[in-house]
Amino acid sequence: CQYFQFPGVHKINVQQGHVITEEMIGQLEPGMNKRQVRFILGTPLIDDMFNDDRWDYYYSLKTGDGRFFKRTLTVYFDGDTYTHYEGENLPEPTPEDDELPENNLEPDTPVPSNS
Amino acid sequence: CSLFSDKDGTEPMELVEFEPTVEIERLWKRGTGVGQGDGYTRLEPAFDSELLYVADYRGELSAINRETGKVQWDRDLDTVLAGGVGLGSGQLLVGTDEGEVLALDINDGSELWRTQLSSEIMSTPVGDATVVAAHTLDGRLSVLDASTGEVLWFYDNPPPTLTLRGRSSPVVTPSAIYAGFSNGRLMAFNPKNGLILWEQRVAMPKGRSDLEKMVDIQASPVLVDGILYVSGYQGRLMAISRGSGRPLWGIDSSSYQELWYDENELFITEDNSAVVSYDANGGTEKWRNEKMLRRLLTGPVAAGEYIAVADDDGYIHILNRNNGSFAARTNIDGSGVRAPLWSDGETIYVLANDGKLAAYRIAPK
Amino acid sequence: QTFRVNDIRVEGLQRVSAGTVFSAIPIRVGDTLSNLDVQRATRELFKVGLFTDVSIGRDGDVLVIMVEERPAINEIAIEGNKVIKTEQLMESLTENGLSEGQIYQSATLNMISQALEREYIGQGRYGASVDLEVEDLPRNQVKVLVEIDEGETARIRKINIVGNEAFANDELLDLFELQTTGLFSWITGDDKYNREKLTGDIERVESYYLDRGYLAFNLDSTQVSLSPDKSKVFITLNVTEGDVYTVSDVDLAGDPAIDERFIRRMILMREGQTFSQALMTTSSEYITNRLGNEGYTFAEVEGIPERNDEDKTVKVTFFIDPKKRAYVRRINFRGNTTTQDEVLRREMRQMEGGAASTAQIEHSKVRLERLGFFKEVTVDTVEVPGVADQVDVDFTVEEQPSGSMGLQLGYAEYSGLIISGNIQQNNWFGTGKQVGISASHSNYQTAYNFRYNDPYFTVDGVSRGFNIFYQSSDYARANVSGYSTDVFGGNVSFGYPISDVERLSFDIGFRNLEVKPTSYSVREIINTPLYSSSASYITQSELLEIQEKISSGEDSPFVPYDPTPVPSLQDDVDGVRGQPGFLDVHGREFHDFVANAGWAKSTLNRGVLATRGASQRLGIETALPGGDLEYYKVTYDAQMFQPLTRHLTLRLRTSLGWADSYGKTEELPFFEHYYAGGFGSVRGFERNSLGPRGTYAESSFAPYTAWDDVNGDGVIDNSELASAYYVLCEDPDMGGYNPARQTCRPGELMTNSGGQVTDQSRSFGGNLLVETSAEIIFPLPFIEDQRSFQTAFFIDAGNVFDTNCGATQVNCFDFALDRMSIAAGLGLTWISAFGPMTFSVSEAIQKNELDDEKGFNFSMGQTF
Amino acid sequence: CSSNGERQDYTSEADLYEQAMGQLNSSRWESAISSLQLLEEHFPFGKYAEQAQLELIYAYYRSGDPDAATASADRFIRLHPQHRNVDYAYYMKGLAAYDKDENFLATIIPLDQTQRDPGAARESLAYFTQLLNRYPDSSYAQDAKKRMLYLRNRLARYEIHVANYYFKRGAYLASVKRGQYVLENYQGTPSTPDALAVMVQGYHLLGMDELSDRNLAVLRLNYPDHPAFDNNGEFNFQHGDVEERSWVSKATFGLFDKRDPRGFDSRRVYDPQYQDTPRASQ
Repeated sequence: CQYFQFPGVHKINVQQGHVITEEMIGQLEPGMNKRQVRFILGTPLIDDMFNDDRWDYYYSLKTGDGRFFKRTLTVYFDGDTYTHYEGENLPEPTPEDDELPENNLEPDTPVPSNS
Repeated sequence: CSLFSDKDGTEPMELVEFEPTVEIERLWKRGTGVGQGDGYTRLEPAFDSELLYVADYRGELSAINRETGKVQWDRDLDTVLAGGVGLGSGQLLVGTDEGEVLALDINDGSELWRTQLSSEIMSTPVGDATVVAAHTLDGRLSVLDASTGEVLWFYDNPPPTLTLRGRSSPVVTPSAIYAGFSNGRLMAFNPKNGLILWEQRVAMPKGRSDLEKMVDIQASPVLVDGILYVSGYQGRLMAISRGSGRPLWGIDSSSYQELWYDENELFITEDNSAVVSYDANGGTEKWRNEKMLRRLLTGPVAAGEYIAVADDDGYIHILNRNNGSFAARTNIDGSGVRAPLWSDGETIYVLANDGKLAAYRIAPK
Repeated sequence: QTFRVNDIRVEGLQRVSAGTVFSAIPIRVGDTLSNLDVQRATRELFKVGLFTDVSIGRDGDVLVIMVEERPAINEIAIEGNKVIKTEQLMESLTENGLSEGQIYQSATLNMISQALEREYIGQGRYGASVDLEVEDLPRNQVKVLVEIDEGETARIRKINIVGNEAFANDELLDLFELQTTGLFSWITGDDKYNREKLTGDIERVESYYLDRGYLAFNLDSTQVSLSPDKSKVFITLNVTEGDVYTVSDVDLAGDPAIDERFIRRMILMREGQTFSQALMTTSSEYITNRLGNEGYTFAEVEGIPERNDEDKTVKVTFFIDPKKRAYVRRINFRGNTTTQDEVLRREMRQMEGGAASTAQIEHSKVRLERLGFFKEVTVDTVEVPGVADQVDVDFTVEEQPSGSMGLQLGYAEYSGLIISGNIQQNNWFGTGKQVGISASHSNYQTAYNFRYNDPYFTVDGVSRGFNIFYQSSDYARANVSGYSTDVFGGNVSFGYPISDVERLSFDIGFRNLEVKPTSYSVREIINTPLYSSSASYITQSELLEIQEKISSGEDSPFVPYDPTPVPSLQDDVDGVRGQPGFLDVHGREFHDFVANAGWAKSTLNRGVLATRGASQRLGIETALPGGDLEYYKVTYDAQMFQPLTRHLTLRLRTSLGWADSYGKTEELPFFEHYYAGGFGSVRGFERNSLGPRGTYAESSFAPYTAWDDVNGDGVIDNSELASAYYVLCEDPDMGGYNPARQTCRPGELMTNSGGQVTDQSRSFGGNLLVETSAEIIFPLPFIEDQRSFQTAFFIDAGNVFDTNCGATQVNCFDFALDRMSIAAGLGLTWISAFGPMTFSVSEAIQKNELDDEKGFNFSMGQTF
Repeated sequence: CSSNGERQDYTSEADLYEQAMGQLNSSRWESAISSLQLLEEHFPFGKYAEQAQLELIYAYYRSGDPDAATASADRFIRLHPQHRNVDYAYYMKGLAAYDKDENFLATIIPLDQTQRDPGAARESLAYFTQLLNRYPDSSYAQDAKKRMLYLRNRLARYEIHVANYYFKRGAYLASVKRGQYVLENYQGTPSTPDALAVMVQGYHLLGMDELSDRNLAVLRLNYPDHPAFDNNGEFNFQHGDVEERSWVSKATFGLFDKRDPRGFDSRRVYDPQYQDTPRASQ
């Protein structure tokens, strides 16, 4: 990343934020209240004091060998009811193949299957 | 102060000097196997008219002529014994520390049958023509068919958390089986189906610690003309009518050694090794010898005009029957005597802890 | 008659609070009282038991209660207690409300004796007895004197298990903590009956059976019985074993949360296998950990066996409840009052704001322990109150001295007065940086050294360090053959992790080395004897002729022998002067660029005094071409810990070294030789004393080769003799010299040998080092703080070899097993505030003739 | 053979109390502690009992045993919750924890306490807050407020240090949360500007520029002279993208002239206490 590195320096995985799976997003329906959204997606790690009508779910994983994956999901509310969401790099429905996800990368921290 | 000298009142009393008034004549003495072993067992010989049958804890059983001390036959049972040798009708009965009762043919010691019970058999199994009764360490009285060894019935009397080592042997009669348990209760059962005829509390647990609440009936009850004499540890000495179970008399006396009845007199060794004689009818004390306290005396036996007890150093003390004074003293063996003594009124048989067995007779000086 | 109470007054109270009196009497202000009420009140007050006398009277409409308090216990003195400490007895007394300052009531006496007796019976001392005396003191106080006779502890004489066919009694008894009286019972006290220990033993038997498929195992009853004299205890366990159950089917229930295949892989039980409770619980643990790694920190997994008694099979179902996936809100550290927060946080593998992973949290804890800065590291994961899926991870550490600091003022026979100070800190003021400053001066060595290393120069653990040193030492005094060196130099070092447990390290530096031989330096260093340029020599046979003439009294022949001049070392073509020394060939000043490369792998569980895991290190040191010297040294060190039992650990250690020269350096410089012996190498032998010896320095041999009968008496006496020439040896048996004092090597000039080869001070080292050591580490019985102590029985074997021994070297062999020096003994290491101290006592088992044993070794500051 | 010697003879409750006061005034803390304990043991309900317990807390504190002082203070609060000077007990608990925070090494060498174990400081702050909530007009409130100010600053600076580490580590969400923690719990401390700077940079690196700009506006409004602003007022994102590297650092794999990012530390600008007693940076 920043400067020219020694060959093969072992770096640790740095994982930040929420794991957001396709199944979670599938459960979101407009009209839910905040408590229900919080139950499905979990407590947002970034709870910005400035305004409360949007919740930001951020997820990133930088693996030791330099690969970087980022996913964001922002959920919008009108008052207490959930209206819609938008996000970046959201998970598509995983194909129901039987063998393990092809890159079967089993790092210490979870990598959504389609990274 | 008391910190350094060891005479702090808990060690056995020294032997008392006295002028012997009788001679102790030793008929014969022989070794009979390795004796009691490390399980603090109290294996005792069984006696019939002319033979006695003795076994050591490793299962070496031998039949010895009572007069000559010669071995008629012996047999290695090849099992660790915990209780025995009991007398059935035509059978010898022993109990193993793995909980098995063995019935052996009285003529040659060959095994008739063997049955596994629920725990260690620390008391001598007893039987008659129809049944054999055994009291195991877990407080269960099991009654088996004398011929096949099959368990007919059993009665559980769970012992308190802390008990004395060993259990009391039951008394088997055609009409009832009497058994003293380590929770201080004496019970009578119908031999055929185990129905409880009556039940009598011999010792009441008192105090707060496990030690104070120990109330074992350790000695087997003595049945004489319809009256059962039974003693309890930290309990009472009682005479109970065998039929109704009604107590005739009872006095406070704590004992764990076998008691001996002879001509209307009851001889008993109390838990502090005092030797006491009571009148069998009313329970009044006749005399008490407290010169051998804490010597871990065995139960007394009567032979003619004298009483015999043995202690943990192997000394055999002969007392005068009427006043308990010392008459004579000899020593069988340094390993001490734990097995109850036996007398046929004339000869006294003593089995030492390391297996030495001797027969003595008291002759006037 | 009756009267109305307006107020109540109590007199005579000293220790009892007024509240107790008011709560005892049923009278309140405002009641109207009759005599009957007054009597009842008096009786109530007496019942409280705190007063010796109570009288109630009237003063106008005020009810006056006069009381006389019972005496208070001023002091409880306990004597005769050895096994149970007085504090513990006092504690059990206070629990029963009997302590100094309490009111002395009639029941107090037997309550005290009962409480104390119960303490003793709880410890199996049935024979204990307590008697009490009460002594009156002024001012209404009493003193209670307690006389305790602890009696004998009941010792377990026999433990019998009835009903066990599958496993023999002694196989089961091995599981027991309680044992029958054995050899070591007087120390361990394992033959003292204790109820808690018995319950523990019973549980161990039960799980022993459950682990082997005996699902229907049942402990029917336990009897504890006592011999009449209360000195022996007998324990009988009655069990029914039941049958062995085999696993018929394994499946999952509940929400596996991650792909079922990952979970299946964690289950150790297979169909057809005998059921084992241990396997079931371990499988549940593996699944819980696996879920933990995925962030389900609070997952609960439980294996439920369902017995089918007909066919003796069992269906095992694992119920999985993953609960919410948890995220780490904050990681907190407690106890690091000196160490900086970043030094701990950089070891963390778990990130704040990331999914909580049990494996990473546990791994972070191990990494903290590996730093060696902390005596104890504990971690617990705590739920954040009010938030379902967030946790805080709290680490608590206990710091320990992570370096040594010392000022030594000492005297040793081989180094004279020593003044040395050193500071070696691996956690310099808590910054995690390693700093070493040392200065020492003794008559054999003056050394200054500054070492600095930052293990976390970059956040990923790339380390960078510097080291500068100056050292001048005269090795003659340190068991190494006579020469001294002056060296100074410095290097830059850096390293980085290539995996979680492996690191590469490099350093490169400049070194200026000057070797100063002495007149008695061994011949391998400089060739001796030294000849002047005008020296010349004759042959041995010519010497014999001369000696012949001298003894026959002939005049000295004027015809001179034709002696050949002694060549200088450089042009000594036919090696008349013997092997040239290293310095003769390579000169005395060496300027070199020295580079080191190293690979290290460590999975030790603790930085200091590890007890599990292994560590290896492979290092290559080379003097780079372009410097005056060209050589390389390869060293490999490894150690491994293998726990044998709960208390004993086996430690295997080895270090191997191979060095050789290359390019223009003909042989490995002697000052780069390996040495062996002493701490950190082969204990039981003098420091650096093993292995090859150098050959003694030799002086020139000039026999009498000229004579003149000055006094003309026809006899040549000593004063008339003179030596002029040196002698070339042709054949050692030709004679003409005294073999005890001179050496004659064919083709070389004869020399005066330097003395017997006994003194080991000329150990010379070699280019092949082989060392191994096996140790059994055991805990000291009486030491509580085991973490800074390590004691071990050891067997050390090793030696230094040389692949091309000099012709004249002694004790110099190529590698051979029977040449290894072996010693066995007992070693102790103590991490004190001044740094590690090590002691060892040992006996040699196999040694070479010249090895110098040293039964007792002590050293400070070195850890081996 | 009775073993222990004659116990210390004392007369009445009053003499014992007098003796204890004498020892306290002459700073003989150990003997004062034993006399006070003796007094409490033998006259548990006498009229000096409560006062003795209070003096005991003070004696333990001055004898350098903060844990014992806290324990006896807790005991006093439990026994006499309504006592008129129970606020002293709360105050002493805060003071004891306050002392535990000072590391003995720090007295010799200027160690930056804000980078070390914050546990004791948090406890002390909690006890002092308890005191102020329950007894706002206690005579000790004034001193407690002053100490709480120091404690809040210390704890806030600790959070910023951690945030700086997580920037170095690349865990930007962690840094943002630490910054947020300061803004929520320690407003008005000299670390607030740094916390805002952390939020600005953190959100920027998370790619949430809307939130980053909002915090930047607040920072620029309140703390225009924050060191993170370069001379023309632009925010310098130190840890984000690759800033150019000297050829030296490239040649030596970054071993030399690495120009490590300094992290946010504007104590020189905003922390008055720091200016007059500059602490070492270690």
